[in-house]
Amino acid sequence: MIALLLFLVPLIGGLLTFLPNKSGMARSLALGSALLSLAGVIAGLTLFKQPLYWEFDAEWLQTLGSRFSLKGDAMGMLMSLLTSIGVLLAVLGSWNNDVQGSNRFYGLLLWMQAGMMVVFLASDALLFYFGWELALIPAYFLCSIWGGEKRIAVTFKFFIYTFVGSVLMLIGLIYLQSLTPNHSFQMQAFRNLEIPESKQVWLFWLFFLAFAIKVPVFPFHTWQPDTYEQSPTTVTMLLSGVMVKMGLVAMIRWMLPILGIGVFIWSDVVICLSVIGILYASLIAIRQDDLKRLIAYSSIAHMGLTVAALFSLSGFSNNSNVVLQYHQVGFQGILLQLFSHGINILGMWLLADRIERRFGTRKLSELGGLARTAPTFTIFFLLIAFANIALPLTNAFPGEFLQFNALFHAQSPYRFVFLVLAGLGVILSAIYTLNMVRRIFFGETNQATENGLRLSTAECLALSLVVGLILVFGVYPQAVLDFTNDFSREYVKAIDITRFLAK
Amino acid sequence: MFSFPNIAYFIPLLPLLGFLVNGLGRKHLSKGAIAWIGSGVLALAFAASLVVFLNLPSGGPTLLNAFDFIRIGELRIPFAFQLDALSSLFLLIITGIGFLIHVYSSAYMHEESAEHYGRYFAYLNLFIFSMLLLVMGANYVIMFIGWEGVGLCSYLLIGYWFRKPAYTQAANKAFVMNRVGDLAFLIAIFWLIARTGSVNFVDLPAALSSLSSSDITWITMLLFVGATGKSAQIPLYTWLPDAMAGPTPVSALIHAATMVTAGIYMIARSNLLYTAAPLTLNVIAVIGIATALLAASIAIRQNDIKKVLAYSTVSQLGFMFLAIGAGAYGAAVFHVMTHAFFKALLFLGSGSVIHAMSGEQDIRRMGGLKKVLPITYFTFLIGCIAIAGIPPFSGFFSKDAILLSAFLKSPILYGVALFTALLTAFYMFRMFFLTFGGTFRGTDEQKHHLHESPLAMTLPLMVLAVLSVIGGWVGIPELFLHGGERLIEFLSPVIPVVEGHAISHSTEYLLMGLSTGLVLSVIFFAWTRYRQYRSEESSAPFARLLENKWYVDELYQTAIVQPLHRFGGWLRSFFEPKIVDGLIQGVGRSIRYISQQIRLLQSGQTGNYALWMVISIVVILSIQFFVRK
Amino acid sequence: MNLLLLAAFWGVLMMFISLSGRSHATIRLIAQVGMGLLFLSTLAEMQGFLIYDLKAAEMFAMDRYGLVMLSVLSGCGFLYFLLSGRDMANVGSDYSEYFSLIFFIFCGFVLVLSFTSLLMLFLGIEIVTIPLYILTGSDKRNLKSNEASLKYFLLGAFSTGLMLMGIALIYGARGTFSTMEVVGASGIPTRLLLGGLFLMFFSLAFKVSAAPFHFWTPDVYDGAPTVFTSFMATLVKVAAFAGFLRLFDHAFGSLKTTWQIWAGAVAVLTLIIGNITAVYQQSVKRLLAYSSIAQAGFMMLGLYGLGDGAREGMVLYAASYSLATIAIFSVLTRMNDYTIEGFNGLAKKDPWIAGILAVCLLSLAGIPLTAGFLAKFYMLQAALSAKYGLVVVVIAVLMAAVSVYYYFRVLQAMYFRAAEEGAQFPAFSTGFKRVLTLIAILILVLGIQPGLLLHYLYF
Amino acid sequence: MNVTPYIFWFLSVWALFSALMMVTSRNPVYSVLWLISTFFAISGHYILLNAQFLAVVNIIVYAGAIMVLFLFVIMLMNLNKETEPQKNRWLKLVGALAGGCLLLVLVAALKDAELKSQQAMVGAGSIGLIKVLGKELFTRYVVPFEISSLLFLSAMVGAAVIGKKEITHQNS
Amino acid sequence: MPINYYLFLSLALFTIGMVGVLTRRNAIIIFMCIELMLNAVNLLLVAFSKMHHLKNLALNASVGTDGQLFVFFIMVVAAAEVSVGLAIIVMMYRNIHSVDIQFLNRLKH
Repeated sequence: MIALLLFLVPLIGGLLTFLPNKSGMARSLALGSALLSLAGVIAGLTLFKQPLYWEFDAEWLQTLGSRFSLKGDAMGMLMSLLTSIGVLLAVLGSWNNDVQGSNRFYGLLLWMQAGMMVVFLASDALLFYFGWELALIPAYFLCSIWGGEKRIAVTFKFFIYTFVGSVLMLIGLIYLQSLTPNHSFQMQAFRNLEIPESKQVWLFWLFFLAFAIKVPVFPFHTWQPDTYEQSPTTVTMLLSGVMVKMGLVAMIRWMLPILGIGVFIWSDVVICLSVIGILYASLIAIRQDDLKRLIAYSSIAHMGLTVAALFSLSGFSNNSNVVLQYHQVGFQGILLQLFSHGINILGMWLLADRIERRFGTRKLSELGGLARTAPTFTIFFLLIAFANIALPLTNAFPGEFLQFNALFHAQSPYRFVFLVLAGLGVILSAIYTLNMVRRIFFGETNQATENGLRLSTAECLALSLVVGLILVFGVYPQAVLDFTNDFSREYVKAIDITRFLAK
Repeated sequence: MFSFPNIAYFIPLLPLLGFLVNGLGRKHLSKGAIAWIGSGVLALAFAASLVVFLNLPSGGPTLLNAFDFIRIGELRIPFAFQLDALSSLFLLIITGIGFLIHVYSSAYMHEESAEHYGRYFAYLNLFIFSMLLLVMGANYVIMFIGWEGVGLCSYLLIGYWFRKPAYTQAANKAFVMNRVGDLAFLIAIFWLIARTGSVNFVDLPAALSSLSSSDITWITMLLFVGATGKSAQIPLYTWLPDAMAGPTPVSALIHAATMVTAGIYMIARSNLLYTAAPLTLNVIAVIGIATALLAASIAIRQNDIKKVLAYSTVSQLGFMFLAIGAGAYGAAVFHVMTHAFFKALLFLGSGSVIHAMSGEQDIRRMGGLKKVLPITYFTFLIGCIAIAGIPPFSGFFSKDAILLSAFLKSPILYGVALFTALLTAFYMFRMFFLTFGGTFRGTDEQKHHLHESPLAMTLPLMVLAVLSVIGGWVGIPELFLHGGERLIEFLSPVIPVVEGHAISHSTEYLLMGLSTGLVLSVIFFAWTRYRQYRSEESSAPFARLLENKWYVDELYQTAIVQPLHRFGGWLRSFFEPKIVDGLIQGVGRSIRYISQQIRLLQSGQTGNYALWMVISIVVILSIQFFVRK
Repeated sequence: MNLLLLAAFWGVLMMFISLSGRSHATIRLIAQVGMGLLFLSTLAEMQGFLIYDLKAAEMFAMDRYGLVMLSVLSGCGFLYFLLSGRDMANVGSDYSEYFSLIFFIFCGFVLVLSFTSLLMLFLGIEIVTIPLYILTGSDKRNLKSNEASLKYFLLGAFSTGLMLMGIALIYGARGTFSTMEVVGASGIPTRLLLGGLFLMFFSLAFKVSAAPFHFWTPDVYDGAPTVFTSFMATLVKVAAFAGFLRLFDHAFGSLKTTWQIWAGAVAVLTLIIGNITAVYQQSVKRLLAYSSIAQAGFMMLGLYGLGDGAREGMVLYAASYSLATIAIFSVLTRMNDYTIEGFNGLAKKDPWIAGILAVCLLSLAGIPLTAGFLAKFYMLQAALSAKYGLVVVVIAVLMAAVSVYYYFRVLQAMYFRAAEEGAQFPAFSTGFKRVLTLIAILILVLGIQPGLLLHYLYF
Repeated sequence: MNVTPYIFWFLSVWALFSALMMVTSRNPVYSVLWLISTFFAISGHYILLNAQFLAVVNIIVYAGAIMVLFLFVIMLMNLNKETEPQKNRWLKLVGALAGGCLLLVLVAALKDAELKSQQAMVGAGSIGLIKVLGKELFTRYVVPFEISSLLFLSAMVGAAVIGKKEITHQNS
Repeated sequence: MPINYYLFLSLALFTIGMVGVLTRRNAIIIFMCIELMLNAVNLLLVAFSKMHHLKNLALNASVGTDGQLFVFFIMVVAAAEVSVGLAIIVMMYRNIHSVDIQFLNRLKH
């Protein structure tokens, strides 16, 4: 029931938000909906934790073999928590933004949430695909209507790019469905498939391209900085905080357990791409003058690490518990990082948005000295920036730590090279993040930054929430790890391809 | 709760509390309150450390398990503290000297506004907290948390005066260079996890058996690279001199009590591994002595009082690594301790000088301060003697232990080390005479303002001076006093004592006498040369080389930083838009182009349309009937 | 069969009404009522009610599939009359004759959907196309309309010739015109039969505007009066496809291995040419013409992967494509400026209309939650199971992505661009909006629960 | 001695020659005349095949009514001169070539078909007679016959729509 | 007569008509060529009908009538088509005073 509610609340909330024409009203409705779904998730995480509450199954598109089935496993729950927090932050962050046509704005925002919820919770492939697109369309409209100067071309690139990926995935889904004995789109049916290697080799790419574009993995990333730059920051928050996680969740759920052999065959290539992506994005970030682009590239780098870690889980354990154990360690890190990076980047965008709206510029070269004139803001920024470079005791550290661990255990002859190169990303991330901090906050003030900037209550609230989460999960990541422990243990068994090799 | 071992929890928590109170309340608290809170928590922490020190059981370590930081299946990384001889000793040094520096700072930073004053103390407390975590951590991960934490705090403090771009640059540099080392440290941790499944120090002895020798070599090498970052060794030392950008007490903190000693501490902690990796030890010894020599040579021609001290720190750290490389971990830790005393003293003394000189740091513009700053002068002299290594000052004993171990390892090492020690004496006294001797060379205005520092600053100086004198007496060589090496003995649960001197007493006397005599003559030489200030505008290429620090910074700049920078720029402005995105855009553009061409087929001519149809029919039919089988 | 009789009757009725000199409103009303009756009569036939039982099983026989298709056609026709009935008056003075012709065309639809003899297929197609030549040229003063009409006529007659030659060859091979017997159980095709089959294939490919027999389409659709383009591009094309499918399913089904690959090739070529050429178009009308080629490519996939799934998909495709295209054309008809720029800022001016158009465009582009997606989905699913299906399907989806490009250009114009100075938008009446809204709702409902339509195929 | 083959060959050559002339004649009127001539040849074939009904209908409907209509239109438009300018030579060549290829392909494909030994009944058989066909037409084929009336109706309406002069002022 | 002769004759006529369509510019002549194509088909159908008649005479005396009736329907349709087609051509002529299809080029690309 919870799962269904999490989909329905934003959907209906979005519909209701569309109706009133007064901006305040829409805003409040959106906040209400966001709070309600957050409350729903929290209730689901605490009071109604049993799977029973997180499952929903109904007839739908029987002739196609698809059902409306939602199932919240630990990852799904975690991601729905992130989604709810993300939307709440987005609403809070834009509380004073005075959006034109705010009823449409918030309506689309909530629909996007509904789509993402479906993606995170669906256990039916076709439903998953629907969610995938349902999240995309509102995002497209949001970016194109309320975005920056070059929004039309840029978001169009974004849309077409992701669309191409997703239709390829659709082919893959249909193909898999045709292989299942009773023509079903159910996840379990997919997982039970035993697809010969010769098919996995190419099926892999149908899925991987879709997800790689979403994440994005180098060299499929070029839509991202442009889109993040041009979108209204509220939307960018959701795009980068939650939506890119869709790609990873999809890889975790719809690729590794199903196309294990294909993944294994190509894992070196993917890890290689990811590692290149880390370095590439970091180097570009170092030379960025635009705050939003910088954050965008930093996000590419971070996600690159997660993808690399994920693909290094692929392989055969020969049923050795030690190997499975290492895989579980890595996978836990990935789950943790999915959540943590979401939170951090949400905070990052809140701050970037504030700067842009206050000073009308995103250029680092036009800022400076804010540490003196806006100390509170600076503290928030520093904290989140440190989380961005995965400083210990921030939430990103344990995640990255475990991810590197996964990379170290990859079944690849090049793993050490991968590890070191990916590790360079850690250094580079420090360079560009601190560079950004230095250029915005340190040095002398100029005319623009002379008067500082004040945070409103809503913003303080939102930022405090982010910082609180950063610190809590930085000091006690075990809370998340405990939560996902059983799930991840089962999962690494499911993606182990030993059983195929035996045949 | 307040008894051993639980009281140990308070040691890190108190500075953390101070950080939170001062950080959050900085706008609402008075400066006095801030200073009291900041120093007070340290005093309490010191007291707690003392309790811990005194109650330490003689056997194995005491473990305090707070909670599980990361636990996945068999992998357990608890958030745990380990109390044993090594950590308790460091706790004392850190909290003790930290306290003194806090007290000193309360006066030194008095001109800051309350808000920044609060910020400053908050940072200091956080710094101490991180260092305590590093030292108390019961496994490599917790140690790493503190390890990165001190990096962070040094970043914050070096960039404390954030309005000066150069300072914030220096802060960035410090952080980034540290990160390079941190990466190696991290990889070492992964390696350990991969091979042994544990990162706890207590599991190390057991783990040794499951590690192959190449594993051990790799892990120790990587850990050492980590240490070079934190402890400013070749090739990652250049951040430390730049770190002088921070307020002087901060320099004292970094150089004496915290941060730079972390590398030594970490290796001492892992001594079991290192002993099993002779190759690494050799590398460490070579790097250590090379760093010591390099830094000392640079220090000779530096004119900034803090820069001289900074290079001297690098050089002294080199000594410590030399000791480690020679397998004398105890000597290294000993030197950490004595060095903490006299280097803190020297830095705080230099702070006092700078304070008096209204921020002037160039020793060429000083001189004759002996009369105006008597306390500072006197304590500074003690510090210089201690660092030069004249008995019975503390530096003598620790340095002697190191030289001895170097001699045991290889006479060449000893020779170079001795030469470096002489250089040390030379540049220290050069600075000393230039600063305090001769006549005043500053501006009139500066002269007008000259004054001795307040008690809050001089008191720590005096305390440290006393420590600099007597601090070495815990490690009096066997030669002079049987059972005099109390420190080594104390550390023996952690650092097993290697039995048996392979050196005769006469040789040992000879070496000691040689070094002491040479040092004294070098000091005399320095006195003759710098009693009166002489301009040193030497154009000798070698002198210029030293003055410019062997151009290492420039080398890094042109060999690493610039190329990366340029490469990043090229990626950003050419590769990304033109190649990567260009390909994507190219697809779109070519579709548009094809579209533009293909629509010309639609000529509007009915005859053409029919022709196309007929041709298609012919093609399809002929393929169907004559080609397809 | 109800529809055949009713449509014939109504066609004649409309013919005579013009003589009585009734007002446009009356004529329109009668036509709309007639079309509504056609729709209802089809529904009634599905329940087993027949006005008159035409016993001619060897000529034609209505089956469940044909009925569902016919109800989709007449339903869409009804909506089409509601939306665009008024606009026909702007074409020329023969208002009721236009309706009359359309009713006659519906008679042709019945034949095309129910033939069991090649003769009836031929007659059906001719009854559909001959009035279309007229409708295309009905804007007599407009040279473009003339030109389109003549081109259409010449090429159409040419393709009829091909079809007849095909029928003749088949007859030569088998001695019968009955679809049930032309192939028979033997399975091994003779060359004569194959030759006939291919010639019919070409000619039907022409009718559905599949490449490389599509050349007439853009010109004719562009030149014809927009109201009639709407009709031609939707219902006529869909009916032609249904006939195509019916012929190749019933008559040549057992030779599938032979023609399937060519269906696939033609589908791919159609998709590529239709989509890619559309990219460069500036006029929405011409763009829609190319888009209809592109959509035909997708429908060809149904032929390529012929099977139960493809049949269902064809019904859904018929509904989704017709609904969306009719809606867009109905708005386009009233626009002053047919270029894409003409739509700039429509969302500001008339958000309701823009929203509905957006739904339609999204459906055409095949975005999930709209009927267009599921329709494409069925087609892809069907095609994937065929030989070389994967290659075909990959090309198809890539082209679908290209189609997003041009559909979204219109969307962008409406939503993200500001109207030019002095741009005038027509006023849309409430009734018009209501019908459009109904269409949008239908598209969405079919996109979420296609079973509502498809279960008629089986019950 | 059977004359049928000679008649067949004669009619065939006649038909082909007239058809070629029809296609190549510059003057539309000649074209019409040549076409009529072709129709006669084809009617001859019908008679040869004992399909008298079709032969008659062909003469009456085609050669008689339809071709006269063509001729009428051509005369009406005053096209009875060699007005047609040369089409692009290349296009002509390609057109002819394409047509030739098609013929080649079809003939090559079908020549070895199963028809090799089949004969068409010539000069005999009753199915071509009006009596037989008429009976069939009004029994089995009555529905299509009725339906073709719809075709005529729509053609009629269509011709009216197209042919009727627009009431409003004409302008291009 | 061997049916192949009829087949080839019809195909030849058919192709001649087709070549005419491809090469001529005069709409009326193109239309006539199409009529020629239809006639070729008619001839073929009749020939086939007689062939089937001959083959199956023993089984059913009325075999082959289908083909001839089909020809009849083709003629019917052709007549309707001609009426419409000529109307269109005339309309065209009224507007541009030409029946040259090469001038039909307002619609392109």
